[in-house]
Amino acid sequence: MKLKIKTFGISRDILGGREVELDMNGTSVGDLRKTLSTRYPTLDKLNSLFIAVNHEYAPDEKVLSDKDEIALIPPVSGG
Amino acid sequence: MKLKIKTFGISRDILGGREVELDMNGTSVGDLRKTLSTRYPTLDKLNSLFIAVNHEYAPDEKVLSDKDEIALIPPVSGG
Amino acid sequence: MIEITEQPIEVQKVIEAASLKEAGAINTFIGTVRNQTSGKNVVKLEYEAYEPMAIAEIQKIIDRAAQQWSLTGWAISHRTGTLLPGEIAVVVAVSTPHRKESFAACQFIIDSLKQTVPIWKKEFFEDGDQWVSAHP
Amino acid sequence: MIEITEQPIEVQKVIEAASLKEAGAINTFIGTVRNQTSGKNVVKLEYEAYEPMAIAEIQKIIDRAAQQWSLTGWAISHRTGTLLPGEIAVVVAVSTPHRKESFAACQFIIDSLKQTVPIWKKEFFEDGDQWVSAHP
Repeated sequence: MKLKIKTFGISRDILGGREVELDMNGTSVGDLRKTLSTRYPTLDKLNSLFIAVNHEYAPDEKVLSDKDEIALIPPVSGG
Repeated sequence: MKLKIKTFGISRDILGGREVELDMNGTSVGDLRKTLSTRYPTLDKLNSLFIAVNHEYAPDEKVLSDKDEIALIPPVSGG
Repeated sequence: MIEITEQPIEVQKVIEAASLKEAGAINTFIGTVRNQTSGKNVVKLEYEAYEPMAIAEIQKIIDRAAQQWSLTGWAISHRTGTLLPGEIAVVVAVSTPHRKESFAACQFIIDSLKQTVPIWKKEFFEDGDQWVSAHP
Repeated sequence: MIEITEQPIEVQKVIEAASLKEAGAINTFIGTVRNQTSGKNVVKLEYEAYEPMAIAEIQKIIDRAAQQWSLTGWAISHRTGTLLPGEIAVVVAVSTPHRKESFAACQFIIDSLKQTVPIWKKEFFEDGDQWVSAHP
């Protein structure tokens, strides 16, 4: 499945773009994690990495569609 | 000893004036308390009554002079 | 800054007086006149202060706070005279390097102020008035 | 009011947005850019937000706070873009009928905001830069 992924903070530096197209194996958020980890091993060094689907933190079981707005959420540091 | 006593809040209503002259028996804050209690028994109904001497809360043992600035401090309710 | 004033309090001025570049965190407490007290409509309040002693007592509270927390700045303004519902009676602003301290220090200051600083308020209702906390 | 803005935050406006006559107590937290972090001089910060999600997450925090405390009003403003030391990054203002609740609710909101809201800051020092909290 081909997905467009929004990136923020340090994940933008690692993926190299505000929105990155990714061809992934599988259909779930967990599958996306695996693809990302293989393609961008530096992501594993972060304190945490959440994946947001349609502006909500998504669990690994969540099934993705190519219409979803998907974003990488590295450790937040607002305030 | 003759003293001038500043009054605030409800103690002003009870003593009837911003500054009241009082002829007291004894010399200490504790003695002043007794004189006040005899002269103005309504003061005993307050939640608390402190006596300030020269802008400080004063203990009953403190000896007074007629040069001291003495004030009645009924329960405070600032803020 | 410690201020006891009959004029309306300017919150922005109090916050600025407490701010410092080294700060990072500023906590501000604003106490306003409520339009109700135990179900009765409040028409107005009257505050009076024993001013020199009130300032001395507030300074003691600040000194105690400064022993416990790293205050980089602080400012307290308390109004006296007649206040209507919605008006500001007191503003406490505290700046510290870190967030938690700013909350703890500000809360300590306002809690202590209410306990020891010689300021009194009288509440006026439609059917009478009373000195707050005077009686059991 | 929930606001994410590139413009300098006007504290007074945020406080007014949170105020209500029934309130009695307003607590405000202001987070500013410190001029030092672990002993290094901070030249500037850059904040970025995933805006629609940030607003949704702040709303969730407010909803949770409103379940625990009697919020009569609240307002949150977070700045994005380039900030210099001393500038305001975030303002949280909460009004409640009573004092203690205002402190508890405001602290809960800013603590939660720092944990869950998708906003990131990069610190720029004289000799480099880093995304805050990214790495162990």
